[in-house]
Amino acid sequence: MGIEQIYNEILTEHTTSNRNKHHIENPTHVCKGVNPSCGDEIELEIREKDGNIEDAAFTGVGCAISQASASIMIDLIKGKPVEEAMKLAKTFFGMIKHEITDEEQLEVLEDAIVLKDIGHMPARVKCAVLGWHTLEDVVGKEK
Amino acid sequence: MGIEQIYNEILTEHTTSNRNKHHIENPTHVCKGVNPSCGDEIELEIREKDGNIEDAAFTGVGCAISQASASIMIDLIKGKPVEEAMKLAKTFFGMIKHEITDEEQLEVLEDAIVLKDIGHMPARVKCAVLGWHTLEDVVGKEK
Amino acid sequence: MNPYRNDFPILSTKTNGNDLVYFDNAATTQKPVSVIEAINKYYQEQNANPYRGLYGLSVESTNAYEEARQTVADFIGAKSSKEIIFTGNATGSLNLIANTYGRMALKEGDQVVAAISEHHSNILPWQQVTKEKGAVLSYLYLNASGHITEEEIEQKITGNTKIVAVAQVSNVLGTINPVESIIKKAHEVGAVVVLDCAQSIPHYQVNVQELDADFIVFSGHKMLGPMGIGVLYGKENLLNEMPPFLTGGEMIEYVSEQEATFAPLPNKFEAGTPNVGGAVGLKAAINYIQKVGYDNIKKIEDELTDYALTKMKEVPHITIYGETDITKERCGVISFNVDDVHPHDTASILDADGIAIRAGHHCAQPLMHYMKVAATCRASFYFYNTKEEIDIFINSLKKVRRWLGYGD
Amino acid sequence: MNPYRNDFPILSTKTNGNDLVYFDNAATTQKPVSVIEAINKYYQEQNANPYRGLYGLSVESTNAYEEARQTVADFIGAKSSKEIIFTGNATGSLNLIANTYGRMALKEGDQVVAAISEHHSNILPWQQVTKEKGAVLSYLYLNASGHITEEEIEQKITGNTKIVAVAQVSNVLGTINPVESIIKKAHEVGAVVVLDCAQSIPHYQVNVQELDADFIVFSGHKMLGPMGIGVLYGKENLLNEMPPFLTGGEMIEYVSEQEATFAPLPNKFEAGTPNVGGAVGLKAAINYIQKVGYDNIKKIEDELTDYALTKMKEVPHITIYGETDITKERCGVISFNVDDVHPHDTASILDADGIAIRAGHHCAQPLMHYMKVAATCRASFYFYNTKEEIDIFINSLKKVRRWLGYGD
Ligand SMILES: Cc1ncc(COP(=O)(O)O)c(C=O)c1O
Ligand SMILES: Cc1ncc(COP(=O)(O)O)c(C=O)c1O
Repeated sequence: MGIEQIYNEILTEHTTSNRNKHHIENPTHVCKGVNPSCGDEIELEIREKDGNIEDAAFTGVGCAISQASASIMIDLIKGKPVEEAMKLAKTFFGMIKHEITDEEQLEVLEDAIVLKDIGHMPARVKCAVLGWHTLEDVVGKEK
Repeated sequence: MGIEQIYNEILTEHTTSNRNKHHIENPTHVCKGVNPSCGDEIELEIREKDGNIEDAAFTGVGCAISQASASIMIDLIKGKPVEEAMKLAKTFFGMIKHEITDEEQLEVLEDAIVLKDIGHMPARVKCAVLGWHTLEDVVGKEK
Repeated sequence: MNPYRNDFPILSTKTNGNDLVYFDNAATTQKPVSVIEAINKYYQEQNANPYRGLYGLSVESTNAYEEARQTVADFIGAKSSKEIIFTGNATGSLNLIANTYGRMALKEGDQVVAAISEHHSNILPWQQVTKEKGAVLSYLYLNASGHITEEEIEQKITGNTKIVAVAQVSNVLGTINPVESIIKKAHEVGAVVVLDCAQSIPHYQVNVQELDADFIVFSGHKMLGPMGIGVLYGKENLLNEMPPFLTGGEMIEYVSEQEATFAPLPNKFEAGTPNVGGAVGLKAAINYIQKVGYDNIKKIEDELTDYALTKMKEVPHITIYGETDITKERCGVISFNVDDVHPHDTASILDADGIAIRAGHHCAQPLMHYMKVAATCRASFYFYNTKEEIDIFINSLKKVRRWLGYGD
Repeated sequence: MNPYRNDFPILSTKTNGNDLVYFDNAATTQKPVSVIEAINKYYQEQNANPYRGLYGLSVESTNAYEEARQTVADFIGAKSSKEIIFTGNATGSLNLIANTYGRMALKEGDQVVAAISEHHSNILPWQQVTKEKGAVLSYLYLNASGHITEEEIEQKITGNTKIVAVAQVSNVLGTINPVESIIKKAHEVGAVVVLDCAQSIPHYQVNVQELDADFIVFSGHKMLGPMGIGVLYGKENLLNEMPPFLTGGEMIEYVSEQEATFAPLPNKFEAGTPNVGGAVGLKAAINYIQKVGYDNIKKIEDELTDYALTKMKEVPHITIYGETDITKERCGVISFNVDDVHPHDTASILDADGIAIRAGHHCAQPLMHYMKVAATCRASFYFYNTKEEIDIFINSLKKVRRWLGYGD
């Protein structure tokens, strides 16, 4: 899958609709992720309750890939236990690094699978993982 | 003329005999010339009277070429007017740089002509000119 | 067909299945066969440590190195090859000046003046040394079209100014700075001028004596030469006054356990085994540039740039930064953005079509802040580029917004 | 016939009408075809400015550069490629350490300890920084056979010692220094060790973790690689603590008009466009060394050195400096003099026969003073040398005194 597919409907839908790009009420966690070489900046807000991610959204500026990846991630993790979100992050990194290639294993990533081939554009990998790394920073550190 | 000729009788005679390697009485000029990259060091002593070089000699350490060149130079300049010694130095530099190639013009250099081809050993040029440069420093500066 | 392309093997390669269109010449240029072969030949026939050996090969290596130095000296009109110091790149040259001349000349309250459009390499060394010395680093700002005005020069270069560090050509906007005025004013107030020629010398004749520049710097790799070799030119009297920077082999005269004395110019500033292969490559690069000729280079590049600017203006939703008129002190470096599209996306989409442009802050974050943009795309040309390549570029540019889901 | 010679084109050239006998390997080594071709290939197929571009070619260039860094890391057993900083040469690496770690760690009265046999590049930077900081530079002296004894180590490395800077192999005497003892003692007193591997790594496996060295430095050109590329290894925690040295492009994170933050390792220490071509060449050189194998290299060189030492002892009027027994911590670097003959004359006379040796102070004037000689001749071997070459050398040596008019 080449870049044309990566910049496909899902990406453009996520970047132009801005569905998950806003502030949330009473966030319990806020964390900024930056990509100094690009100028990509994401601020992730999460409201956690009893180990579940009740609400999540992001603000910030960046390229389509970092923005879409963050937006897709939020669709995925909202309503899920923190633990499961962490597992998804691991799977996502595994997919990007081409360490996990088994389609069934990747199924949990749903829309995020579209970013599978970003590994062929090494310069853009940092953009694709920015949101997920910020997620790890925001909730993963506590354990 | 190759290196075998340069290291010929004249050179070896001048370096092994040490004819001009000593101190002189009542020198009017003393000057040290050094060649930092080689460690060659020459101290030239000259007694000048009424514009003539009455006596000259050198002390110091160095390679055969710097020592022989200095010794040959002293043979040449002793008893000559300072002005003529300066002219000889110019001719010597001209010969080394291959700017003066006319044999007749070079005749005045007598034994020093043996150093004509030192230009083919650029690394050794500094050795050959050390004595002559010191001469320029010692008496040339005054004018 | 451009007659020079055949000399550059890489220009015939493919990238992502398409012919390579290399428009990142401000970052580094490609190398002609003659440069690559000069390096080859050096290593196959002349390689030795220069200066140190008395044997034939070392003499050859010394000669090769010193001939390269003389070639550079002649190329920029230096009085003597002693004024040419080889470094690793322009950044190395600028650090050398800041750490030696800068440290020596600056006192508390003194001023270093740079243009806001400087490359980080001409900013950070001055930030460091001004901070260390309690001096002030201040900036020449640009007008709306990216130029430094005469008023700005008059106002900013003052009696406190000791050093003016400025690029002849901006690597972001392609603007040609009024260095004659800057040098004149700087000399009036007794300041020295450090001219960053990294972006100018690949395209324009630089004559240090005509300019009366005190120091100039540039990189071999941006002018057809290999990486790992840069140049610092300094006026002989200034270089003589300066303490050495890096110390070690080759740059000494006498060394005892506690003290050392230093070699005369240029060796004083070249510590350790020099990059002879790199210098030989740079010499071949200069020869190539001279063969093509600066007049010719300018003619080709101005035509390309004018064509590109005209075509880009016809594409909707494109913003070009700085001067857009080729006749007004600008050259073949074009910074732009596609509306609503992050420059990284633009670069990736163009890359899919084989087009190499840069996107980012171009090592000029202060300029980005000043222009209030996060990043830009940059296309930069060299004489081996063609109008056909610009057509491919324009076609690809037109697709960018559609790929990202915008209607037009 | 030595099977490697065919890989080195220069070894089949003539000098002064004779076959070249290259015995100046301690100054720089010759390059195999594979190294020259790797550089070629880089410039013909992958050249771009690394890191900066998002397009294919820049990614390739970045990969080529980072693969070279990983190759170096694996080669010396570093924990991570982040610990590998590319510089211009060993001298550049040593200056980096002295100017960053040295300036940071040294206070008045602190001590830097070096061996008296150090190369100027491992002396001058320490002279500068100790002077600046009011610290003391002191020396480990050698015994009669050129070795550093355990007593000397015990005595000189003390509670005040903050940095020990020492070569693993002396470039003058070929002595292998007892670096394990030195490192152990240094760490006992809390000092860090800077190991100069310029002369060791071409011949011996260096494993930074086994040695527990804090910093090591070496030059590409002395180990079959191109000029213009050097290496600094540092333990990650030390490199992280250190301020940057050269500043400019590539080594930053954020830059404002007055402030800057720096990139993480390794980029923090690599300002400006790096020498990717040089790094690629160094990688090819490492691959070549690994193909030949260190065991094999040592076997060949020990045989050559033993043969040379034995033959030289048979020639009258020759003084060999330092250890003359190959089994006693020495390698293929032989310093000697012909009685009553200045080393420059010896070198010139050998050069006439096509033999390249060095004569002079070998960038080790303090050692020369210590040994009370003005200069020496030095022959240094690499695995591509042969016994036949040593025979030619010995025959030429025998002529030296006669050429200068001595009876024998
Ligand atoms: C022991 C030692 N250290 C350092 C150096 C300096 O190496 P370079 O000149 O490549 O910087 C050398 C070589 O000249 C050396 O032999
Ligand atoms: C104007 C300007 N100055 C300095 C530099 C630094 O050059 P280098 O990275 O070769 O040191 C560059 C290029 O990146 C530049 O464009």
